[in-house]
Amino acid sequence: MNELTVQEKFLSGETKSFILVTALLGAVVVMLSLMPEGSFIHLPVYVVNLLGKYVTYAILALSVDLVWGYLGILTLGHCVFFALGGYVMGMYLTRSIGAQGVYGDPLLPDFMVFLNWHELPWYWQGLQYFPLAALLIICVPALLAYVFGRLAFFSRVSGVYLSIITQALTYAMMLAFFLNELGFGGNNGLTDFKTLLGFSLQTDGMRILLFALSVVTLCLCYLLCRSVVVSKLGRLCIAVRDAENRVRFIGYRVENIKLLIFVLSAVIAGIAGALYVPQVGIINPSEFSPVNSIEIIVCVALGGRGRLYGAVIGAFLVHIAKTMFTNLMPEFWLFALGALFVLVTLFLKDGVAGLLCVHLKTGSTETLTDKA
Amino acid sequence: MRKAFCMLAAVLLMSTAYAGEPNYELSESLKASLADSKVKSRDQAIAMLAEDLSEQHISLLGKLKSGLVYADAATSEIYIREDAASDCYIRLADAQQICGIKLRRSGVSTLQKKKIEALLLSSSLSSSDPEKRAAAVKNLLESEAQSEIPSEQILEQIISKENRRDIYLNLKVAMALIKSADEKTGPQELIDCIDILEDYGNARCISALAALKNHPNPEVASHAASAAANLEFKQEVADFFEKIFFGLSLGSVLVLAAVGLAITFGVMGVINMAHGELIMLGAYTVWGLQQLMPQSLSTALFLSIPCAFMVSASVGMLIEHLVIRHLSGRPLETLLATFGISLILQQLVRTLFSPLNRAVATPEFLQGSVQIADNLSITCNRLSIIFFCLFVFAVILLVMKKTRLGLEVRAVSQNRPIARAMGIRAQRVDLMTFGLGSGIAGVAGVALSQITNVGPNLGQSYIIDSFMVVVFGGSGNLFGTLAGGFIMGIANKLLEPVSGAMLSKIIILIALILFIQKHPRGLFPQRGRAAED
Amino acid sequence: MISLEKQVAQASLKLKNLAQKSHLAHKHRQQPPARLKKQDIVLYVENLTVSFDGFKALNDLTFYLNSGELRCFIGPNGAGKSTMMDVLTGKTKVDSGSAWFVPDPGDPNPSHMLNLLEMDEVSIANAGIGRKFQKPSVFETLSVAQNLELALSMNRSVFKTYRSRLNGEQQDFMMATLEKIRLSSLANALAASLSHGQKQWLEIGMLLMQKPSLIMLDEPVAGMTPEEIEMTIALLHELKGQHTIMVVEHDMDFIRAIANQVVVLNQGTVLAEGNMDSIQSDPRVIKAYLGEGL
Amino acid sequence: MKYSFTKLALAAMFSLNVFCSVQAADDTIKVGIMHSLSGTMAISEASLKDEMLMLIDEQNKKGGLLGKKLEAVVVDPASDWPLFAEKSRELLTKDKVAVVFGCWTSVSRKAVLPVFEELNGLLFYPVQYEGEESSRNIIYTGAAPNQQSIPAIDYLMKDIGVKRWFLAGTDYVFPRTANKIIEAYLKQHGVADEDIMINYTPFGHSDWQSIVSEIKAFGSAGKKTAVVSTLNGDANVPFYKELANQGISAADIPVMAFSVGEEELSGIDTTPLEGHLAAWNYFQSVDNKDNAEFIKQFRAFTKNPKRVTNDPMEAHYIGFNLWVKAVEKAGSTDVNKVLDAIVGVKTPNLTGGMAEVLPNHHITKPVLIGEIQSDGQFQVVWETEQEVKGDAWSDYLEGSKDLISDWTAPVKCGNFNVKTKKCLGSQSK
Repeated sequence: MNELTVQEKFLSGETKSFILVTALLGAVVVMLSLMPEGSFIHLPVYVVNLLGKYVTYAILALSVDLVWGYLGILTLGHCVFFALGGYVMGMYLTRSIGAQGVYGDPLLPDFMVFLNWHELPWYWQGLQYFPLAALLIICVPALLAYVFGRLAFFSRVSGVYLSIITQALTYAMMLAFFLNELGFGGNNGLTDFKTLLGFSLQTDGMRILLFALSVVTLCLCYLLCRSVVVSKLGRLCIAVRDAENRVRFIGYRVENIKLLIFVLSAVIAGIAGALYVPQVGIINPSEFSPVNSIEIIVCVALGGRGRLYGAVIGAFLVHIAKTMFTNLMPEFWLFALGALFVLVTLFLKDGVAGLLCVHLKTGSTETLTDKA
Repeated sequence: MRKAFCMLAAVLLMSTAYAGEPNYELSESLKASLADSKVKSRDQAIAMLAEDLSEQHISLLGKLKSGLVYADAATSEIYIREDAASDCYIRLADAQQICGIKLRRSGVSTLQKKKIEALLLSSSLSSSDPEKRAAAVKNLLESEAQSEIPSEQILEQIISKENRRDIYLNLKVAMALIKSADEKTGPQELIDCIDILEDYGNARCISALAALKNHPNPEVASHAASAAANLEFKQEVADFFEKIFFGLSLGSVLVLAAVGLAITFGVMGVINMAHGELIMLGAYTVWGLQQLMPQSLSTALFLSIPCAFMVSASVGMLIEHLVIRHLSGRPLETLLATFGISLILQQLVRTLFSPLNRAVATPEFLQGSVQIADNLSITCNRLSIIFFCLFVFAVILLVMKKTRLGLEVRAVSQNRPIARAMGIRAQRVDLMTFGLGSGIAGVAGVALSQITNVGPNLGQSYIIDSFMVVVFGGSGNLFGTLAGGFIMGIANKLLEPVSGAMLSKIIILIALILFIQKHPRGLFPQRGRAAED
Repeated sequence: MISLEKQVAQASLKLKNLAQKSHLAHKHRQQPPARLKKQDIVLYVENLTVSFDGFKALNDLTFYLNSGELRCFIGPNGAGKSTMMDVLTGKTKVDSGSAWFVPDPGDPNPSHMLNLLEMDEVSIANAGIGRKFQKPSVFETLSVAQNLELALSMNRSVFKTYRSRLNGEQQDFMMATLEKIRLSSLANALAASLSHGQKQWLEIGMLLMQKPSLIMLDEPVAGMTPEEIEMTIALLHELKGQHTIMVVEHDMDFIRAIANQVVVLNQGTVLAEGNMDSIQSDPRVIKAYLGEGL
Repeated sequence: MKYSFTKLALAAMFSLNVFCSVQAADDTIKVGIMHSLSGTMAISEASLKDEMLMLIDEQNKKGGLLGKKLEAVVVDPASDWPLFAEKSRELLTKDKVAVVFGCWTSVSRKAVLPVFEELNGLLFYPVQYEGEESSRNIIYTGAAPNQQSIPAIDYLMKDIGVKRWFLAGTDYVFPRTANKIIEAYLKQHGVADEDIMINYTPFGHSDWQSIVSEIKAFGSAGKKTAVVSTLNGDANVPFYKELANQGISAADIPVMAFSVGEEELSGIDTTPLEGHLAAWNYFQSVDNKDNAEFIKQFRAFTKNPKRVTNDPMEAHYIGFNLWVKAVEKAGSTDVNKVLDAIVGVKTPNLTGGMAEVLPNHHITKPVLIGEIQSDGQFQVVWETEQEVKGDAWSDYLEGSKDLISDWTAPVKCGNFNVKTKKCLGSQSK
């Protein structure tokens, strides 16, 4: 009678070890990269840079897992939020170039000078201030997620229909950002960034710092997602995923639950995008491409949906594989990716994390028989 | 230049003795300018030939225009190729046939071809063959850019001799065009011209009338203005119908691409992201068949309709058997798995056939356009795609409504357990349905191969649009797909001139997203309790 | 909650405006029905008509439900039983008719009555109508206790649920419910691992956690073993009186065991009403069940 | 759980080793080749990789460079722009290549530019591009706008007598810039506003009905009309097909294309394209001994007698020879020394002229206009009298008319404003 547990502990063993291992690995990477060059254990900075990129993908995967794994919304357009966050960051970085652009214009970014624009469009105003940029990194994805979610969830678009219109959304956004008239640099996007908060982006120290920052953000986002997942709200999400109508007949506004989680997830994706851009040095509309979003989905599926750490593992595995394949046998990357999709959905429903669970016999309470 | 002409004239005088076809002596300089590797040198050759438009020269000019004149780079000897397909040449100097040698073509640029054409035309305007004359004068009026219209005097002469009425009338129009542009023409004469131009009413006439609107004589100006307004109105009406036709044609492409999906997604509820790749396979089938029978392109095209159906259908059934079957009841997983399959198929085609686009030829009967009204012509391939789309749609409808398979498909889609209880083998029906949907995708590929690139990315560019059509039309409703496709096509084409191709696409997409939010079940939703779950 | 109050306010406003007019003039009656003589009616269902593509699932259906009553609905397939529940819980929209609900039987104020046809599922649920579906519908990947916790009646706002923790009182209530539905020993088991019958009970338990005044049970004993049916009968007898209950069921023995008042639906309308014995001997009922031929 | 994470961590650390491959011996000079071998750009870029491998092979047969063998390091940036930056960083820091030959699209070049400047690498960029850029670390062996569009417009205007201009382009930076320059140039030559029409379409646009009908209407005003096309890749075939179907021939309204080359034509049915024009600095059909030799070599190397060559391939051919000569001149592969030596280096191109590296890191190039033939080849109908010097900053754009680039002393600046005598931007190192 006394062991009536409905709520998992926020800091379960699993969470603790995730944070611990992530932080430890991050620290090791940073230390190795600080070793003197030429020493046996020195880690070249470009690898740190690469890992930093993976970490941002992991954060994105985390946000996708929240809506797909827990809420059952298969979003095929989550990169919209990632790219929007990235664009806001890119705009901030572009503005902070100042008069150092190739045309030496103190106000206008290079591409505007060369398209003969004379004024800075209103949506570029004020973006030279980091606090505003930081605010927008959160608000812009949140706003789009809110508007989209408000429309979609309240008219009860769900299941595959929702998936298709999320894909249409990201496709439409991609086409829109390709437009040069829109003022986001068209196909070339934003590039040639110089400084972040006054510090040069082109130093090794900055790269390591950005990596460390990404790792810290990953941990924080993980904890945030964890706190949602273990709360009653998290259980409601699972309930919505399993039997949406039932939740409604119990008296919850399913739309509000979906909207909140969707917006939260969009914000996390936006933050990931904002961390991604200074590390890769370019943001352009191909980040909106539907394929990118689906790639993240397969990360989550491979890692094990409905388990936060699964998404992170999946993101790393897929992107490490991508790097290796494009180095060793570029023609086979698409075969491998395609096969991954098929095999994971057919044989590995709970992903790698599920395998680990079975292997270690520590199955958590959330075994995932899928109903979505 | 003049020197060359003198020389040419001298040579011509001397060579008349040997003037038998086709062995005639050409001057060294003419030979040199024909044999030179630089195309520019042909200017000189044409000028020399134009000096004297003898039968031989006209024939040589014709050969030059169709690229059949060859030269030996070393000796500057001139040869005529028998025809584009043969490998035999006739040496001009001694009319000897020589085969299998390597010669350099005496190429001409489009500009030079036009010059030759004008030369030939001026000779055929006064030709004794009425058909030639008719074609020449027609060409004079219809050609998009102004080709050289002969001077007023020459035209006057030709008109006075003409005895065929249609040619005579067309010549009058040409005359009116010249006169309207001539400042010396009197007002009364101009007004007559305006009437003639208004009657004929093609684009050149419209622009000639537009120019007359600013004529100093107010009567002429107002006359021209009203005539121009009349024609412009006609043109606008034609433009509108043209837009509608463009819309229907785009719509029929969308419907073709989507109707297979309407079966697999709408009826079976299976999301097949590899649908686009099945379309691509259909298009590659056309290419393959054309490779097999390069001589009969249209037969290959007709044959490829059943072949593409079979190819795509069997691939589709394989996918169903190996993957989709094991994911029944998990639509989102099916979506992911089929997306993986689409990646594999794409890369497979890339590895097997190279990443480059493949050349699919359009058979003769699909080229060109049909004149519907004075200023409205419709391209044949688009028209046939519209008919093809309607034909395919009718066949599907027939299959779904009148055959046993259709009955079983509908039964399974409405209530699977009951259908099974009645002895319908649901798995087999699934397989057949999926095969049907995939096969139709292949047939769509045949149509698409005629208007767009056949390459590994073909499918990708249609998949999102196809899904939008099905969802917009209302899944499970074939007529919805038809209506949805046509509405999207027409809306797109009406928007495009206003907002540009890019923006119109975005606007349509956003409008669709909003529409689906408002009507999640599409234009023609299924109703009743079955639709609720 | 706000929308609920708004709707109540709207309803009362309309009541004032339309007080003099006859309800028959309107497609949906906009005013609450005049209270019938029996003061304890909680559900007024009048002239409900629903059609799907020309087929009338409900045809001029009228009945009234008393507070604390257990009413059973029977009828052949397609008689409109599930559609009736769909309408009353906001899932299906009607063509015409009216349905009013009295959230608090002790409150005589007619303006506090709720027009169910103008409310959505969520507000109906929050107004105190709970429903169990034909197919057991529990959250399979959550434990039994978690299922009950989600159903616990409390503030439903999203932010509140993020911060919510069970207090002692709620814990006790949950224990008691678990006891009632005989699942105490399985509190931490996954709902997916329950037997079919246990899932039905769990769903009933979830209804109880909502503390509804009206419970609708759609085929509660379908697929149960005879022992489980016995236990369900016992459970329903416990609930009788505390809640108003509507049961749709095919199992005649079960209905005989729990109900004295039975309504027979056929082709979307009430065919007969009365106790079990009179119903079973009614020729119209026999005809409806066995067809014209006999 | 902890156990699994540790295992995973070990696996991750192990996989890092893949990135840090063993450093190669010092007796070779490494040459990086960075062209997409997969993804959408593989169509165009893959053959440049083959060509580079061939050139390196040939050089090694001749005894290498500075007594060392050349070693190719091939990476695949997979048509993914961030990946271009990542791979170039890898080439420069891990493989420590002496030079990189790579990129095709503008956006890929923009993505790698900061990396090359930061790590002081050397990139040879082989494709015709929009200009408005001059980096110390990039040698632009493709055409600048004045080496392609301006002469092509001259040809249309003077030789064909075009009075009305329809500029059709895919909506990205090259067409945008090219069209801006063309527009300014046309206006300078007295073309009225209403005789210029600009239209942009998305990538891979396939439904050309309305636009072609618009062109038809535009061309029926009684003045000679031409289309200047900066359409990219996949959009071309449907465009030309629609032109042919609506009855517009090259004689009526010629299309001058800046992005249609032999490689693009090799996979398509060229009948509808016959007679239309393209402007490049090289055509496979050019009658020249070096060219014939080059084509023969390339076909032998790829063991495919049907392989075609095109303009960017010639650019790489020139670029590679320029680099070899500059290294020989400098006596070292050190980037700074090579850059100091390279300005002024000359090498024969494949069309019978000389290519010389200018102080602005562009090269001299002849401009050729070709007409598409039914066999997928071009027939040269016009060419410039002599090589044209590449101009990094267009004189026809408002922002850049006062800018010049000169990487020799004393200016040493990629964007020097001749009016203010100032070196702008950050490139003034």
